[in-house]
Amino acid sequence: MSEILIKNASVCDPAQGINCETMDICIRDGKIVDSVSGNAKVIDAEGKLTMAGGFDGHTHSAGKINVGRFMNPNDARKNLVPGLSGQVARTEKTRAQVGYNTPNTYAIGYRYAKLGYTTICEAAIPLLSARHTHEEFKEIPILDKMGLSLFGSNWQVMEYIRDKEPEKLAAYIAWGLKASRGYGVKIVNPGGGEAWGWGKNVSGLYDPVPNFDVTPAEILMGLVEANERLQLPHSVHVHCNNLGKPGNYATTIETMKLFEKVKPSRDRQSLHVTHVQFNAYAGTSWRDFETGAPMVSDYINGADHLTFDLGQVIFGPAVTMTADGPVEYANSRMLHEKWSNQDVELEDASGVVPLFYSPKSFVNAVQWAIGLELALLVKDPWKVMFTTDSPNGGSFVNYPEAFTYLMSAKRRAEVISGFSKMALDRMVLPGIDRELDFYELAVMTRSIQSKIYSRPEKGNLKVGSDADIAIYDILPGQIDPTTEYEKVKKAFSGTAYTLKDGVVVVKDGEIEATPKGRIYWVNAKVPANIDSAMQKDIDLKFKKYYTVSKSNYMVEDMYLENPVEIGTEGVF
Amino acid sequence: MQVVKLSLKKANKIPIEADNVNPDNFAGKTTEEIKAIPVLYGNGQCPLGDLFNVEAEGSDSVENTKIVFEGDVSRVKRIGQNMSAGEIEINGNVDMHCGSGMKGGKVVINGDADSWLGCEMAGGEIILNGNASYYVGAGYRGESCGMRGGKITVNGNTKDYLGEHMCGGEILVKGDVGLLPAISNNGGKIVIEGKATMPASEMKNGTVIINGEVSDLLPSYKEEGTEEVEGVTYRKFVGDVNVGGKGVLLIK
Amino acid sequence: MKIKANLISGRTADQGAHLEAKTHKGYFDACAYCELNSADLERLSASEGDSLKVTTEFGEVVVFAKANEGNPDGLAFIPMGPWANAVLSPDTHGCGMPGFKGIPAEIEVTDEKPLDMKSLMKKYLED
Amino acid sequence: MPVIKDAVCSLCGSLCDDITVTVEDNKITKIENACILGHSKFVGMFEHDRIETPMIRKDGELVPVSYEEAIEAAAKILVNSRRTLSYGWCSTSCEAISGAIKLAEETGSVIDSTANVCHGPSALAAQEKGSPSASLGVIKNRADVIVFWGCNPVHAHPRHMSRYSSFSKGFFTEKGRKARTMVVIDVRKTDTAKLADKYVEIEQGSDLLLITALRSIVNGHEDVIPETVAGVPKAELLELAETLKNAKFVCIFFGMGVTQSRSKYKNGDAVSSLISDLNQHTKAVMIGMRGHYNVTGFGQVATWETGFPMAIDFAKGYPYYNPGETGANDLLVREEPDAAIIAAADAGAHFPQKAVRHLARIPVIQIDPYANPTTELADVVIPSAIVGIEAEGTAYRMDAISLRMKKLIDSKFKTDEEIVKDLTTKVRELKRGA
Repeated sequence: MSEILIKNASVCDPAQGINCETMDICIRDGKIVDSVSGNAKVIDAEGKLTMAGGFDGHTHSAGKINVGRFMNPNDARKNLVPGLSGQVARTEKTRAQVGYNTPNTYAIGYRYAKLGYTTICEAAIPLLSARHTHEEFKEIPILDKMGLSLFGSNWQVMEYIRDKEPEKLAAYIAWGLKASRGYGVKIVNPGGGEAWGWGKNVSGLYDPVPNFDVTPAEILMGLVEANERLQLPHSVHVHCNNLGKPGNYATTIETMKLFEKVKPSRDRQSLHVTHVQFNAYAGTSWRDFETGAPMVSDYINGADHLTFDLGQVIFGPAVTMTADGPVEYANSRMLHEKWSNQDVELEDASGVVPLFYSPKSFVNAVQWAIGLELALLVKDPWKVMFTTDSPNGGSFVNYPEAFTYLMSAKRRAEVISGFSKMALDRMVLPGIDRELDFYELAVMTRSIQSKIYSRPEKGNLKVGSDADIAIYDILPGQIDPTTEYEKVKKAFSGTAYTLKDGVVVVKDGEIEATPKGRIYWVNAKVPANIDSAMQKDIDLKFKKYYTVSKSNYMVEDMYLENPVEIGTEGVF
Repeated sequence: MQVVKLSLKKANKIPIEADNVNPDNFAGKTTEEIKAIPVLYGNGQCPLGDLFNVEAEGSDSVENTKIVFEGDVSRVKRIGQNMSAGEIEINGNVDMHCGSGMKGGKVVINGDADSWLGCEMAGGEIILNGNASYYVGAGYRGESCGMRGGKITVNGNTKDYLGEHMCGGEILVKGDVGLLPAISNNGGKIVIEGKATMPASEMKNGTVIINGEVSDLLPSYKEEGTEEVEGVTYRKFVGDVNVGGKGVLLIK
Repeated sequence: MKIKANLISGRTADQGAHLEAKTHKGYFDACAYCELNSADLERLSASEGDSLKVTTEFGEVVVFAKANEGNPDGLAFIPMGPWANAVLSPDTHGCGMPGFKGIPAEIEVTDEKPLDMKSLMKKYLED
Repeated sequence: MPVIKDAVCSLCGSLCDDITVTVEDNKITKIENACILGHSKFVGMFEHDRIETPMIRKDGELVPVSYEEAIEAAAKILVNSRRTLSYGWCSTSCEAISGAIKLAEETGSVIDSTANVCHGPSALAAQEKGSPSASLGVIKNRADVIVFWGCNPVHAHPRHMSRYSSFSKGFFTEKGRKARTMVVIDVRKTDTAKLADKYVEIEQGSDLLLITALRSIVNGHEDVIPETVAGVPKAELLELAETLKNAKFVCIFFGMGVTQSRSKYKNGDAVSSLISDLNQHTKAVMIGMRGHYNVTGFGQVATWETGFPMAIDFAKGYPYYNPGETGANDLLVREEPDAAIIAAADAGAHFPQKAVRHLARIPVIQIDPYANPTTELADVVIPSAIVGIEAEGTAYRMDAISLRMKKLIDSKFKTDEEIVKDLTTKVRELKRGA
């Protein structure tokens, strides 16, 4: 039995409505408890902001990121955020580290932990190469992990939707999650991945997918039906059509509206829209490009069925990586950048392109503003998950920098002062004076994730929750984040303590211990007769079209370290 | 003026990484202090003085510091890396990455240089009185910009990929070069007195002048008449058409 | 009679099938030969099975002659393996890859016999 | 009599996973679906020269010792080395590779894979231009124009054409070979070329000229093309470019003819650009024909663990990468290493003479199931179980799809994974002692 007493912490825990109150936290065997014995190890947290461990709900940290590493060996030496990037020699406690946007697996674990983050959700697992994602998960120390499996251009999915077989579709989703050991349903540019199989794209929700006679809207509605039928812990997680195109805000709102009538099967949103920054563009071309954030925010303020995340841009080098194959090809041609592509048979596409966000580029400046506008114009922080879609908008190691933008209008004005007039004319950010407080920041970085992913033991400090705790050397009330943003950045860049399951993993910004995290995956129950009917269909797919055997397709148990199987009951 | 003389105590096969060996790091230091500067030798560090005889005379600013290598240092890498001023003279062959990332000052090599001479150089001057190997004035793996300023003069020959990804500065080669000089470059000027093969592939911008024989001119250049440079008439090629290039390739 | 040739190396099915049987004669048979087209063999006055000495800037090796009509004139092919490597280029061209293809070579008929794998390697150990 | 289905063939980068294996008395007696190479691997293994016991060279001769003695001798070599080269790790599992990388990190070694002499330039090419690719099933289901450039699958990947490419049938390619155009570009008429609809013979070493010409044509600049390029008449080039542009889906498979010939990685770099250009007209991708069954896996594991796919130098304690400087042959030719581990690959057979001569001069530790030329040079020889037959583990197909290799029969030999682990433990022990 191991016990820890965190004394006199300045606790900020929105899940319990606690806003920076001084209190003790008791830990026993990795869980938060009511009280501990006198033998408990004491951590003095007086004067320190204490929150639940951060939870990055949408990050590219395992699988596709390896393509990014592979094609960008020059990223290894980039040290743009000292202490959280670049080359670091091995020590007795830690493996060697490299990288900035595409760090090696060890660096990902250490650096998230230094930021006080303890859980991540990989945003895209192609079913066929899921084993690879899990192999990388295994080498990411400290963090708990989960991943979202891609279903948006999957042949079997599209056929079941076209043939109106909702039960088999649900059975297939359940099987796909099991095969890939995924946690939820990710839909990227629905139908676009299949169109990209022929070098094309779909243009919107009602543009039929070539050869499959379904529309993106039908794919979305089919998959959300299956998602709710299976009572999955997470809602569908949607990367909208037309990403990265001027004028796409309309598609985004249209997509959100599609879900208004969907009844969620659990106490959570029925739709999560991801990296909305990339999907909130107005204008008709890059010439008259401008922010669409006000329109999108207006809609979200009046809706209560959805959540979203930002995809905030960070100036400097980034690496875009997405299952949206056509978008990456377009990026590479427009920016004259190197381009990797990986179409996945019968399932999806993907691409990787490095780029550079420059404050001197009016497009990049407006993109930067849009992310912040979304965060600040949407009134209820319980709808907003903070992300940079790392490393698409920028590397996660810049989160502390981004927090200062959210918390300080003065800081934003400083950045904005470097923009061109053209950029300023295309954004509304300069007119926004809202400044988030620590409580709202905690909502966006840990509390909402608990709710969005139905993980009640995460993202809060309730008795019974996992003792994943971040203690920052900063005291709300003693400092003013609207002016002392450098202190905010410093405190969030390296915790005084990070605890993972009650183990001190970071102390004074340095790695103390590197325990292995868990893997969460969902096993949704489906009636045997429906399952076996579905299996017959996919057997045919394997026989005729896949190049791997079905028996070699499923990710085996040995790839999951500390697996946590989340069972759900399908409703048929 | 401060002059520091270095000579290897013993010839080595395992390379020494001398990225600490430059005027910036030596200026104002005594012989003993210089001997204590750590260098990497294989997988371990050791003081410079364990591997080199060191003799420092005088004490002065970086600008007025000169480092002289006596004898072969063909397994000492990164001499003069990132130097900002002062001078390095090498009387012998030198290993890879000499003058890499240098920003100012001067490096004179009286011998041959191994690959990546003046790689990612931003300023200053390198004079090589011998032959160079691969990637003179090039960039690091995956980077889109190599040499961006300064001047490299090679009085002998070089091998392949001269000035790869060059974005600025000037390279002059008195002898022949190997395959693909000026590949993927995006600025700067390269003059080759001798022979070259497949020059200026994917050049976006910049000027390449070749006085010697050119083999295997790539089928991605438009011939656009002639141009006269310093009294010499050259055939003028513009390209590379496949990257919408505005580079100018002048061939005798 | 000597001819000048452009030497390349590469995989063959037979070489691949003996990857894990390199001590066997089958491997020797699969790798210790040089393919030329019959016109080139004729110029050498060599028949299949004759010993050929292949000499390059980097060494020399004795292998058997083999005809392959797919080869254009002056192109010599030796399957990848220790025999080919006795004469291929160690220069890694700044990118790590030795010269396994496109090596200028001289080829002539010889009375010497190709060394078996162990004898070839022994030479390196003794030198 | 156990019959194991869907076994993964651990020979070439095609990693066929539909092999049926019959095992009798811990011996493989029958194998179905495998090609000649796979057959040799699975059935031939009982005739091949296994290394029967760990050995240490004493007075010029390899003499049998125990695993413990061999591991200790190997560990001593590593601890006393200032620059160890760890090479190979491609005919083994990702789990063993991961262990080897950890060992290299702890000992400040340089670790490199067989990509050094194979598709290393393809990685360098991807680092210039990216790697526009697809899984093999995409080709099977969609490609109507298939180009084999500088590769000879009939010999090197015998089932490739029937499972994944020319002869396979898929969703949009029901007619199989009949509805596909097969182009072969090579310097000699190989057995693969004999099956092609269009064979383009080029002058050896002039691949880059040809690729550049194709790009110029595809990009609308045919006026800059001279009458012949790379020995190919302009008319033929125009026709080839038309074939590519008018395709519904093009895949260029490329091999060592592209990676090893004159312009090395700049060839792959240009193919990548050609693919990008072709996508203005059609859909096109490229796939490297990887040799060792898990050389792709080495690249994957090394990339996520160190940031780099090969040629990783840990001398500084963190990974540094620069093929041309830190590649296995770069080091050996410069006579840098003072010790080497050669595992699951055969440097003795596949490196140029000059590199092999340096190996002959330094202490060499070999880890391999089979005796081969490297054994002749080795000072410590540690036999291992055959991965994919006697040991399980992960491998990556040439298109970066990972598969779980099965253990089919029992073995008295330690696995690569165990050997690396033991060696690491011993190294730590010796270091602590020192």
